[in-house]
Parts: sequence; C-alpha cells; structure tokens
Amino acid sequence: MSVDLSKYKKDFPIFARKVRGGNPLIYLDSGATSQKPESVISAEADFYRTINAAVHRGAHLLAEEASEAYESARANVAKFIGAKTDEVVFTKSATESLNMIAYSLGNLGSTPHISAGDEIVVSEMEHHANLIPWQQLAKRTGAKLTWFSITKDGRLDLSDISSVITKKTKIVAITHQSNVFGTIVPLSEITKAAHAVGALVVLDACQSAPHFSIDVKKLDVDFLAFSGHKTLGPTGVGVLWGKADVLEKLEPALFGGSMVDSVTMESATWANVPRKFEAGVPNMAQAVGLSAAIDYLNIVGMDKIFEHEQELTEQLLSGLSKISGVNVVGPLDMKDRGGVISFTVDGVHPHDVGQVLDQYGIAVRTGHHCAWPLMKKLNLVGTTRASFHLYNDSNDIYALLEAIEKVKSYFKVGK
Amino acid sequence: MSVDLSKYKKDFPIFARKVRGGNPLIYLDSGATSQKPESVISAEADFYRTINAAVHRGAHLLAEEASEAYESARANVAKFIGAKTDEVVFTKSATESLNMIAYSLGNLGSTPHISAGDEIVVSEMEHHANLIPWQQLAKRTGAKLTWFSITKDGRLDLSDISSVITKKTKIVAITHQSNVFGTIVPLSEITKAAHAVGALVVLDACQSAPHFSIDVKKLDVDFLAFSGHKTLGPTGVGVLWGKADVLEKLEPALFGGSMVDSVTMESATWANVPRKFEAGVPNMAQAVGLSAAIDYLNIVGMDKIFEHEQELTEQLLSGLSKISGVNVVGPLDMKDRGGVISFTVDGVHPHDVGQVLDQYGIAVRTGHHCAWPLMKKLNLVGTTRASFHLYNDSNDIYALLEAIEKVKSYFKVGK
Amino acid sequence: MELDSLYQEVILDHYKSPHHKGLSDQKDIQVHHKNPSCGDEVTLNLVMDGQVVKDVSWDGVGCSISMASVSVMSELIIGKSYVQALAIFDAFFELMQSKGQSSGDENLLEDGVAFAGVSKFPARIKCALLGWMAFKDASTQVME
Amino acid sequence: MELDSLYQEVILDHYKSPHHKGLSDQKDIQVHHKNPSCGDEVTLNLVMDGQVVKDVSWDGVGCSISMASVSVMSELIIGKSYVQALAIFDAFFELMQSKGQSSGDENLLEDGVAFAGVSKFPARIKCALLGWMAFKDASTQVME
Ligand SMILES: Cc1ncc(COP(=O)(O)O)c(C=O)c1O
Ligand SMILES: Cc1ncc(COP(=O)(O)O)c(C=O)c1O
Repeated sequence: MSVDLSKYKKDFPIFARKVRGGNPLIYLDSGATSQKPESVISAEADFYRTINAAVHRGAHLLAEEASEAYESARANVAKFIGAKTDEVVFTKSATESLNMIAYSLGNLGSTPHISAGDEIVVSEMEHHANLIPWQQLAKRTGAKLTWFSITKDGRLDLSDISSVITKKTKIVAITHQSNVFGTIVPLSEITKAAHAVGALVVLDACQSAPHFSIDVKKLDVDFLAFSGHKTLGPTGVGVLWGKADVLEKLEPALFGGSMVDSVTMESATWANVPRKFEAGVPNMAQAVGLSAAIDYLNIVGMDKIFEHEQELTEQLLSGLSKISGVNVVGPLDMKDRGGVISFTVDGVHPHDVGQVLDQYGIAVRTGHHCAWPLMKKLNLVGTTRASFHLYNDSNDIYALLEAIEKVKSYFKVGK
Repeated sequence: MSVDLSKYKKDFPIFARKVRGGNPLIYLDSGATSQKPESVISAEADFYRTINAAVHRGAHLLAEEASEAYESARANVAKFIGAKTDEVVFTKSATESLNMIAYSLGNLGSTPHISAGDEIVVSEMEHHANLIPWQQLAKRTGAKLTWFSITKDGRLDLSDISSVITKKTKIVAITHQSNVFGTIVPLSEITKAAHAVGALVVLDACQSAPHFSIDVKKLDVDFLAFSGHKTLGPTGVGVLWGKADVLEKLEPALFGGSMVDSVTMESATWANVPRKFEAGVPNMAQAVGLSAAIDYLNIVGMDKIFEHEQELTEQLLSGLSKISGVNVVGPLDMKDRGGVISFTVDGVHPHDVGQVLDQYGIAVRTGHHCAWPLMKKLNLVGTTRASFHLYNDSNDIYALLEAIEKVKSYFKVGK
Repeated sequence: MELDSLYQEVILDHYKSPHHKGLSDQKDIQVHHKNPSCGDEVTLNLVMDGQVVKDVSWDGVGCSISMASVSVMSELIIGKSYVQALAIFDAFFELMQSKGQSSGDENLLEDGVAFAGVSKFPARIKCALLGWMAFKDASTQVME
Repeated sequence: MELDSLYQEVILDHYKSPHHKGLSDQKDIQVHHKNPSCGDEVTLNLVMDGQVVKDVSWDGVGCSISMASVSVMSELIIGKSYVQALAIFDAFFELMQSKGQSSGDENLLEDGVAFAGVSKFPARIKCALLGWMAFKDASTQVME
C-alpha cells in the first residue's frame, strides 16, 4: 500500500477489545457509524469536567469558556468544509439537518417557499433521510416529487436531466456518495442544471464529508448536511451548512430559547443566522467533540484518507471478483466511487452472511441500508455492505475475503 | 441541615477547578444546566470505547450490545418517570421534544389534529421553548393561542380557569415548575379542567424532573418533556414521553432511517412507537449517559434531593429578605416552590450583579431567562437567578449572600 | 462454534426445503408481516375448521432463521386445536426470551427446539418470531 | 481586583449620570438596537449636518457597560465629521477585540479607553458595542 495509516489505529480504544469468538474486531461498518479516537472521547469528557455551562446565557466564567469552545467548534467545522463560520448550524444529526431544511422551506415567510405546482427532485438512490422529508414536504405543500433513475451499474442516470430538472424545480436534493453503491455523483452537471432554473441544491454529504476533502464553494451547492458520528465524532451532533444569503431568507424550523430577537405572548422574531436555527441549550459537548474529530482528520489528512480508502476499495473489489457466486452491487471499477462496497452471495441471505462474518469478528452491515426504493428497483432483499475508514487495512480485506469463503462453505453454496 | 448530601460533591469533577480570581467554583446555575458526575461522563466515554455501533441496524456483536445499552437506557428513563418503556422517545433536548409534539399535532393524519377554531392554552410564565412552538402551531393551523395570567406573587392565576380552558381547547401546555419564579404549578386543577373538555396536557418538566420524583400516571398528563443536561446527564439528549395510546395516533415529525415500516419513492408508512419518533442513528452515547445520570439520582434519592434543595431555598429566601434593596421575584414562602430563586438589587443591573458575583467564583444566571413576556409583564429588564442541585450546600448560600453585599458596596447602592 | 448453536441442521434443512410454502387458494384470512429493520416479509394464509387449525400456507423472503421458523411453525400447528396452537406459540415465544438458558419443551415444540440457540442472538429473535407473529395475528383475527 | 479593570470609575460615572440621554425632537433617523441574549436595548436619534455629526441622543435600558458606553460614544462623536466618527468607531471596535492586549488610543477615544478592560470579558463586549452599532447603523443609513 502506498499510504500507510497503520500508526493511527491504536488511537481508537475500541480495537483493544475482543468480539465474538474471542476474535479481534474487524470493523467494516463505518458507513453506519465510525469509531472514535481517544482525543474525541476525551474532548467531550473534558468539556463536562472543566467548562460545562449553558452557552450564550450565563454571566460567569464557565459560561464564557463554554461559549468560546462551542463557537470555536463552529469555526473549525466551517473551515473543514470551506464555509464561513456563521453559515454552520449544529443539529443533532444529518437526518435533523435535512428535515430542518425541508420544514424551513415549507414555512410561510421563507424565500423560496415551496408550494403547490413546485417540483422537488431527488434520486432513486437516496437514503430515507434524504427522501422522506421531501415526500412529506411535497405532501404538505402540494408540490410534486420527481427523481433521477439509476443506471445498471449503480450510477445516476442523467440522460434525461433536462426533463427531470425543469422550470418548476425549486429544490434538488441529492446524495454526494451513495451509502449502498459507493458511487460519487457527478455533481457539477446537477448544480449547473439546477441553478440554471433557479433551484437550490441540497447535498447529503453523510458518506462524503467523513472520507474526502470538501469545499462548499467549489461544490457550488446551497445546503449541505453530514453527521458527526460518521466523521469520527460523537453521536448526537450533525451539521447543517447553508449559504449565508440563503439561510437568511429562511424561517427557522425549531423554536425556543436563544433563537429569538424578541418575544411577546402572541409572536416572536428571530435572531441572526446561525443562532435562529439553534433553539435551546445546544449539544455543546458533542460540538466540541466533533471539532476534535476534525482536528484529528486534519492531522491524518483528508487526502491521505481518501487515497487509503481507494486502495482498500480496489483491493476488495478485485478480491470479490475472484469469488464465484459473489456479486458486487454498484460500480465495479474505481471511477468516481468511494469506500462503500455492497455485495450479495448467491444462495445466502445477507443477514446470514453478516452473522457468519460476525463469528469471525467482522462487523458489516446487512439489509436495505435505509434505501428501500433502491432495493426494490434492484429486485434485492438486501445486500451485505463493507465500508471503510482510516483505521482499516489490507488485513481486514484478507480476513473478509477469507470469511466469505467460509460463509459459502457453511451454507454449502457454490463450489 | 437535616439532609447531608456533602459526600456527593466530590463525584463532580468540575468542582476541582478554580474560577475567576482563583476562587473555588460556587455553581448556582443548575437551572440553566447541571454539572455531571464522573459516572455519567465515563458512561458516555465507555460507550464509545467499548460498544460503539449503530443501533438496530448492524448484524454484528457491537450493534447488538449498543442496541441493548440504548434500549436499557430507555427502560431506565421510563422507570424514572413511572412510564412504560415504549412510551419514551429520545430527543436532543426538551426544546426538540416540545417542538416535535407541536409539529406532530399539526400534521395531517394525527388525532387530534389541530386546526382553525381550536384553542391552545399556555401560561404567561412559560419558557420560550414551551411558548413559541405553540405560537407557530397556532399560526400554521389557524388555531388560537390563549393563556393563564400570573398573580402578583408569581403563581398561576387559575381564578378564570373555566374561561381559559374551554370546549374549544385541544392542548394545554404548561410548565411544571417556573424557571424564573421556582413556582410549582397546581397541576391537578389544570389536568382536570383540560381532560373534562377532552384536551391533552403537555407538561414542561425541565425544572421538575431533575429535582423531585415524578410519576406520569399520578400527574395525569398526556405528554412530558425534559432535558438530559439539566438532569446531571449529557448535553444533546432530551426525553419526550407520551401516553401510549396518544403517541400511537400521532404522525411523526422527523423523517428518515429506522422509523419506517415501508417506503416507496412516493410515500412511506411508519414503524411502531417509539421507533417512529426516532429518525436516524440516535444519540446513543448520550442516552446511555442519561441513564447513568438517572442511576446516580436514584442512588442519592430524589426525595432527599428535593428536601435538600427545599432547605437551601428556605435559607436563601430568609437571607435575601434581610438585605435591604434586594427583592425576590416570585413566591416568598415555601409553599409549592422549588430551588430556583430570582431577585433584583435596586440600582444595579442584573448583568452587573452577575459580573461581581462571578468575581467571587459564584456562577448565577442573569437576564430574561428565556421568558421575555413574563419580564415585560413584571416590568423588569431581567433578574439574577440562583438555582440549585444536590451538590450545593449552605456555604454556597452564605457566599452568595455575602457577595450580594459586596455588589451593593461596589456599585455604591443602599446603605 | 457458537454459530452452530444458531444454525442447527434442522434450521438449514427447513431453509433449503421449506414446508407449506406457497399460498393456498382457500383461506379464512391472509396476513402480511414484516421486519422493517431487515426487510424480511411473510404472507400467511390461515384456514380454520371450527376450533382446529386446518391449514397454514405462506410465502415470504428472508434469512434462514425467519424462513425456517415459519416452515417449522406451519408443520407444528397444522392439525392442532386453536388452544394447543396458542400454547405452542407461548412456549416458542418464551424460548426466544430465554437468553440461551432454556433448551425448550421438545414435546410441545418438536423441531422448534432447534431455535433455542437463537435466543442468544438478540438481533435474530425477531427473525425467528416473524412467522409466529403472523400466525398469532391471523388466528386472533379469525377466532375473536 | 480583575473587576476594577472592567468597571473603571469613568464607566460608573457615565452609568450614574449618562450624557445625551433623552431623545431629541429633531432627528434625521431613529434606530433601535438590542442584545437579545441579555435584553439590553437602545434607541438612538441622529442628526447630521452635511458631513458632520450634529447631534446624537438616546434612550435605553441595560447594564452599566452598555449604558455608559453609549453615553461616552455620544459625547465623543457629536461635532465630529462622519469620516472622523467612523475612525473612532473602528478604533473602539478594534479595542473591543483586543482581548486585553491594547489600552486604546487615548487621542482618538478619550474616555472610551476606559472600556479597554471589557475586552477581557467576552460576554460583555456586545454590551459595550450596543450603542456604537446603533450609531454605525444610523449613520450608514443617512449617509449612503
Ligand atoms: C422551563 C424550561 N423549559 C424548557 C427549557 C428548554 O430546555 P433545553 O434548552 O434543554 O431544550 C428550559 C431550559 O432552558 C426550561 O427551564
Ligand atoms: C447517505 C446517508 N444519508 C443520511 C444518513 C442519515 O444520517 P444520520 O442517521 O446520522 O442522521 C445516512 C446514514 O445513516 C447516510 O448514509
């Protein structure tokens, strides 16, 4: 391997434990959630131990220090994605980020304000989190939901882009990298078409932001969402980024303390961005933990992480192609794809594949991956999915390939 | 003092630090957020270190263990408030809990479904988090927002209850204990009147659940919300409780993975309660941390905590009454009031009071306490607020009283 | 190997050659159950003859555990009285909650005891129960 | 005591006896600014005479820092040219960001240097800036 990240694995305490059958942990489920380095765990703990206080509220030193830590976390996240600090909103998860935009866009007083006759575009390979909020927005407002299909090799079918993105399109909500196929979408074609008709582009960066370097300006999208817990960060924190001038024109979606300008019994007005999108005492310790995760990722280097995962992906694809009865679901080549590989084993249900792998200490995800419409389209009950992060290495791939052979012999399929 | 909880203070690592002027920390801001015992901090950290995985999704041992930990946390929270396990929904905060109910009640398909002509009742002493979501629901649906006034001594004015709760009332959303006055509301009168007209009662238990024992059945409410971070738990986790048969009839408010029964490109159906209200990978480590907080509270004993805080409150009220130019805002007697004491100092702005106290290591909250309409009603620009938890003691009260004298002399007010 | 306690020979046999699979034409009721988290689905036709379970037939997609379990269940309860069938259901349900502490009542459960090992794998219990819950649902609807 | 660097005598004096408080009848513009997190508010009337700040008057509620600051600011900029006033604004703004590292340009800021200590208390910076932001807003609106 040309990129050696092996020295970092020891920073992740979970690899010290043994799993089923007394085996060491081979964690290939980072697409679901990533493991956390000690620096992230202790950043969160240290917040509680030394500066815990409600931000932006108290008149005391702890509140000052907590506010400083929280706002520095915001600045750090902003830098990580090439954004301005005030464009970053802390949410509880990517799911909340995406729901929040969908609610805001449907709230009276927002510009744009989605209404009957408008069209919202998604794709067949969206995660439920970037599909159902838009279905619901369409239902609430009378707007129409349309979508890009997928091609046989698991890519977006943009051949009919001009009939999908039309003059009526107000929102295009699309995944950056498929959590099933690993496909990275050809974003610039989509943003150009969307912006040409004045539509806003919402990017689900759940599977991209944790794995390669992102710059919202270069991506030329209007909103972006990702989750802390897939980015080596804590659970309970997500990011919603929006262009400053776009966020300013939106009504908030969540109401409560710290997001107001003035309040009477009858009505309220809102604070400035990003405050107006952060109602209540925020997830301060988690924001600080996410910031530590970003520091960690920066030290390793996002480009190295990407390259490393590319190498692992290539290795696994090549290994899988040599096992009869194993079918990769998604692109077989390395063009525009990341470290998420779905496959099926003829004659063995994915749940059973996963169970046998677990016996050898290998953690994968099985099932529909919160992408049911895609599974139905592919006529599959589910897949087995291996996904990487920086702590994986070639040995993990060998172990997986070997264990897949054991799956086949255990279930007496193939030769 | 008849209840001695002094041995517990050492469990809270933050008290090992020094604050402004090299002073030890005297933390009187638990109404904003509580401090955390080491057991909570390490429960969250240990989750990441040993069993971190996405719950309900993976086919592997970690996912099994994480799911078990997460669902045990739910059972523990349920027991803490006398509820059934499946009635407990994990949210990110009380603010989210309250917004979630408000959205659900306005979503088509929910029963009840708030619409034009319906009335929603709140009170003048609500925190913004239990006011603005209802204002917004009223605005979205055409329902009317009405409210209970307050009396001169900071209690709910129920004298006109039959004209406030009417046949049109569908929701009564009320705080259990005021975060400004410390007043505990006469709940049974309200629930009786509400249920007599078929209205649902939403209880904001942010200031009660962390401080005294609660049983949702005895309280006879329909929904209850509180925050983990005020309950010795982590930030980034809150609780929404609802009666099983009420939750079942509501549409969810947040959409994404893990909350569906089936999904097509056009529409989706929902999983059972509580899953349908928990979209996405949940705040697992925080739920587990909150569970540890509840274990800790149970060991100390909620009744002891309440009694302890009652003693401190009585002591502070008595001490404040002896300082000229200091006015307690809220009940002066101990009847139905908890450990939240607001006061003003003649001639000194609350922000300046807080600043001087901070110099002596005393952390209080100053300002409008996210209850602007109440401040306007009282004709105040804000108050200084001291609030307790189990780690406070009489020395904290002496220190505060002494420092208030110093505030007066520093600003040369009074004799 | 721990795995062998999960995948008993009996289970793999039923998975490869499921019994009573293929929906009958005749039915008193048809129910459709699924496990949304893993996508397993089963459709079940039930025919009662008074107090007796006359026929169960089913179709479905799912893992070895869920498919074998509905196969074993069909085999077990066809011909039993409603009361007996419920007793068998209860015994199986209890076995699933036993966390590996019970080996099951072989008189009552016959091939069903092969699922005892499932109770040690919390994520698989719902697989094993899928068909049983469908039967419970269907029979309750017909009988009550 | 650290506190004395925040509450300079000058500040407490201005707080007790604020200058230019009470809104004038005449005005080119009136603006209203507040700090939602603490509730401080200031209403400010501005009268320009060509390029010169002819009058500033204000009313408001708030802490000693915010009220003293708007008082000192009024005193400082009345009679100054628009360009000079902006230079003073910039100097004060910079002082506030200095984290206690600057003592301020006394030639430009006069009594305003008394606020140097505020820069060490992050939560109070917005108090000190409230009136200044109101002036900046008002003058920009009139002049541009
Ligand atoms: C009475 C009351 N309700 C609601 C809230 C909101 O809680 P949170 O900010 O944790 O969501 C608070 C605390 O800020 C409160 O005191
Ligand atoms: C592509 C994609 N979008 C959205 C989500 C939702 O993220 P979360 O569950 O952290 O909110 C996920 C992960 O589950 C995902 O992979």
